[in-house]
Amino acid sequence: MALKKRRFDALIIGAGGAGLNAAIQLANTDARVAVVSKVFPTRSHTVAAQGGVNAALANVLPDNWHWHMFDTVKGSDYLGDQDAIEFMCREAIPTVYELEHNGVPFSRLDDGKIYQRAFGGQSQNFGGAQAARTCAAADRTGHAILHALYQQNVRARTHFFDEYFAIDLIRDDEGAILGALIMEIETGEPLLIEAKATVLATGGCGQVYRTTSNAHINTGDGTAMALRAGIPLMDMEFFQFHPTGIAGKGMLITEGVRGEGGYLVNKDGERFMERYAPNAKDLASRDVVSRAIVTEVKEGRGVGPNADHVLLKVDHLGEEIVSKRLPGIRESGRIFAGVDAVHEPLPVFPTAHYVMGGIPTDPYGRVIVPQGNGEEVVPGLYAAGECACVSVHGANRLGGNSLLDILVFGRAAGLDVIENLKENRNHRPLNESSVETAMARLTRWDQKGEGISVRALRDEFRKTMEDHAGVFRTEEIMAEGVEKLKALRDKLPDVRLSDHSKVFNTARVEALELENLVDTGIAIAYSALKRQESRGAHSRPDFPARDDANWMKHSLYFKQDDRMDYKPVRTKPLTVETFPPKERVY
Amino acid sequence: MSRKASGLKAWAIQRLTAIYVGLFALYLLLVLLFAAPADYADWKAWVGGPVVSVAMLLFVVSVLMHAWIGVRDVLIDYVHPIAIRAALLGVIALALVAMGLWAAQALILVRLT
Amino acid sequence: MKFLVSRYNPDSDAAPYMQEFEVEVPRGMMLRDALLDIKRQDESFSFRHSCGEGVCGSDGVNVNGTNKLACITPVSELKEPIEVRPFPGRPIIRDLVVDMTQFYQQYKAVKPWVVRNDPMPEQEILQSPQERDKLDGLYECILCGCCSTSCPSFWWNPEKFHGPQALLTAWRFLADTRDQATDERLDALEGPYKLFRCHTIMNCVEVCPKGLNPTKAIGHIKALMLKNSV
Amino acid sequence: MTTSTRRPVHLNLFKIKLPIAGIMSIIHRATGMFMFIALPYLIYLLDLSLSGPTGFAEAVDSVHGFVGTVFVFLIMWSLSHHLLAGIRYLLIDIDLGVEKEMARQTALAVVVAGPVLGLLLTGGVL
Repeated sequence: MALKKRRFDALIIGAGGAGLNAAIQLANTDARVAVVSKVFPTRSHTVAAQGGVNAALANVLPDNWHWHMFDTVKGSDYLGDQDAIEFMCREAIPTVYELEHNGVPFSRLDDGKIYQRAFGGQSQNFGGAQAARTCAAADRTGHAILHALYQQNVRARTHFFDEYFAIDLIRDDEGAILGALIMEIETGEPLLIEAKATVLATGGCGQVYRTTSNAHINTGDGTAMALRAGIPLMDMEFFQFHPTGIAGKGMLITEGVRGEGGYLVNKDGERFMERYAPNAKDLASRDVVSRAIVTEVKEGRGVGPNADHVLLKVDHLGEEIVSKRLPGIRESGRIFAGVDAVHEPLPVFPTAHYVMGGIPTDPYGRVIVPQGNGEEVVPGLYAAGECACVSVHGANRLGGNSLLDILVFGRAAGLDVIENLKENRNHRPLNESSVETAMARLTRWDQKGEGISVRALRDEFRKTMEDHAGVFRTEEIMAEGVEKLKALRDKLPDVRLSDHSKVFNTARVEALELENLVDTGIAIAYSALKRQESRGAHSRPDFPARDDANWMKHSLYFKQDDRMDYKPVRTKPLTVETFPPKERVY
Repeated sequence: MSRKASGLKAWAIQRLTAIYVGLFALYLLLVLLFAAPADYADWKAWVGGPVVSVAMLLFVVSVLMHAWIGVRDVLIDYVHPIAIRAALLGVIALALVAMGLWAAQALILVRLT
Repeated sequence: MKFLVSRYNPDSDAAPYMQEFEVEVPRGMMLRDALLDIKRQDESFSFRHSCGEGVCGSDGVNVNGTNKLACITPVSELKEPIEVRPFPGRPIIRDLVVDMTQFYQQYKAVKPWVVRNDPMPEQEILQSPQERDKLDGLYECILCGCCSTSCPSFWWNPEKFHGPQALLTAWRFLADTRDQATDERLDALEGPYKLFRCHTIMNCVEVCPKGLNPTKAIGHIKALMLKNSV
Repeated sequence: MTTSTRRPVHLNLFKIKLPIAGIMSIIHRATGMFMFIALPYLIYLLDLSLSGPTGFAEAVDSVHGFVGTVFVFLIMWSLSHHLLAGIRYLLIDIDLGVEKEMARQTALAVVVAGPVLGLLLTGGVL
């Protein structure tokens, strides 16, 4: 049977905040835009973001984008690119207003303006008093934003391919991206989408770890597709462990809880963050708080029968604040921890949460790869959101900056595609061999016979990642981990499906996701092994200090031969002075 | 009933008639419980009274309207082939009108005799 | 514990049937974990799920006769044998996966976005906390479909009746002080079907995993419609 | 999908649990339909009772027989349930008792009160 084909001006893979904000820009013009998502758009993981989105609106306390920029640069442990960070912090303000105009039901202040709460790592006046910068819709900000963006796309008649799984990018011999091969999950049929521009917006990859706040769908599909297309991944060693996941389960308890006045205590009831971050205390940057919790537990001050977690105290805030500002948290606590946050503290422990690294892009969402001594744009390819690395988060992302990232750079990518389409009026000729390679990835799972099960390999891989690429990383642990992970990768060809049916075969989807998890996970472990310093979320007891002389550079991991390369951090902002590296204390 | 208004209007009439039917039914029950007519003369005098007979007529009309909307709702829910539904609605409308005339005749005759 | 799950593969089965599985249930196990365990036993078992914490709305199923979100339903609260079926009234694609197209159509039909005729201000459109409070209990909907697929009126007229979900959404925008399309929205809901198939059965309220109350929202639409027509 | 029309649907009403408010609602509908079907007979009784002393006696007799008593009970039950449920609906229309717990309790109250009141009324009027 001939492969079915469709043509669009732009193809967006992923329907979370980044994909939908790119799509809405395009759909508001006369461009033909297709959005492919493996789940119905409002099921994308943006929906789970709780706390809010940062923008220096100064609705509560004095603020400006330059202070926001300073906090972000500092939060990134000086690995973030300062031009991109300036761009994001400036764009934050109109972006949030645009969201509000698009119907997001933000919480409000008495004067009718958008409510802003305190979040970790946010300061006034370049490191001064705590700022209130995080715009919130109760503790369901991501949900409110994702639904509003989807609704706007429905209004603009964006063409959605719901429940289609992206197999691989299609590219020609010059490396230009021509679209993607996708599969309709409902029928198992492949479909080729040709597009003049393709935007990867597939989100994160938290499922590479066993305990994670991420959804089942966050399997690094876009990052793995990029790797297979010869594109490197940048700064993948920087994986954020959110300090407050529900102990043993991983569901997130937003930083907003601490922003509203909640704090952490150990088994002695001691507010231990005072020792680790005397000023910011519980609102120190996430990497700092996560390490503090792990240290407390390691040193025997953990809570519970196995002394394996700490407590997040909320009960002193009173029922009104909790049910008004944190209703979702109260619900999650009750369901997953059996605890009513109004009366009892919540058991928490760090949980794999967010990958700072990803597909390298410029601030317009264009994917860039090293070429000779410089860099070049990959024709026809964009990336935005968690799967991309602009680099605004550097070595550690601040709370409230992820929603901001996906919105600002999703929008920027959409706008740049519009410009791009004006120059590129025609589709490039299709490359058949690339289509065949992509088809082979799909048909490979039709192989029958005995073999390892997807589930078995997946479980082992995620466990290995957790044990060998977690919060604290030594040479020994990681080197052993990389070997184990490579051994698991070598077993991939022996994995077999027992179910070869076509219709809504989720086993086949999980098999395809497994390949993506393995490629993305190894990128994380390999990049981590190579970086011999401690910076942001990457914490090495054997190299406890930040080493700006040797390591203030971005790492690039290539799938072919597991090769590493490096490139300098862009320290020159667009209009203001550089923030030079300083010791990072909170 | 215009096509456009057949939602809200029907819903509102359903409720208005319900209130009247409910109140009158209550009154009727109270009469039957505590002041039941002993014989035909009693019964005729009560039903034939100027207030009661008009109220009773209004009651019958309300019941029939209420029934019409209720039965129509049932048919819209369960009977989907449009021809069958239309036929049933026609029959029911006729039956309701016939019942209305029948009851009115009984109530008016008792006033006249 | 004994589980009975509905199985159906269009390639090989003429009709859905129930299959028995034994699942070990540790303390705190959610129904989704149990379904995942069943999938471990039989890879061909299909159901939708994603976030695992009740916000994405993927894993709605009918358990022991009631629609629930699997990921926030503790197995300990269910009576054995636990019977898991797909949502009622929706065409079954496979096992527990149903075709929700009609449900999404109804959602889109209520124009679920803020309509603003005035020019947008440079900053936010102001809204007092009291005005914003009106959206509480409305905007939290996760489109899981538990409500509409438990609604008899939706079973009988899914093409014509909007169903509780879409009507909750309709009221979410009617209640938003930023929206300026009240008359158009109300006009669009007129007629015997879209809104007025609701007979206040309240199955929707009974099953909503987010504790929302579509019946109340529908009542508010009717009341506003009445007020605006007299 | 072309096959969509052939897809099976789970709508086995014996396997779907109807909550108490739903039970109350379906009884509301059933009692309404019953009273609608009984209307011709009720109007016949009215006409008969007003036709003269003989007719009146006949009408009184007919509701005192066994079948008549059962009929009166069914009508009284239907009327009680329909009336109480109707009041509940009217209150819900104005936001009273629309919350889940309250709605459950009032639904249960109506379902229980219907036959009890029906029985009392039957005794009272006959």
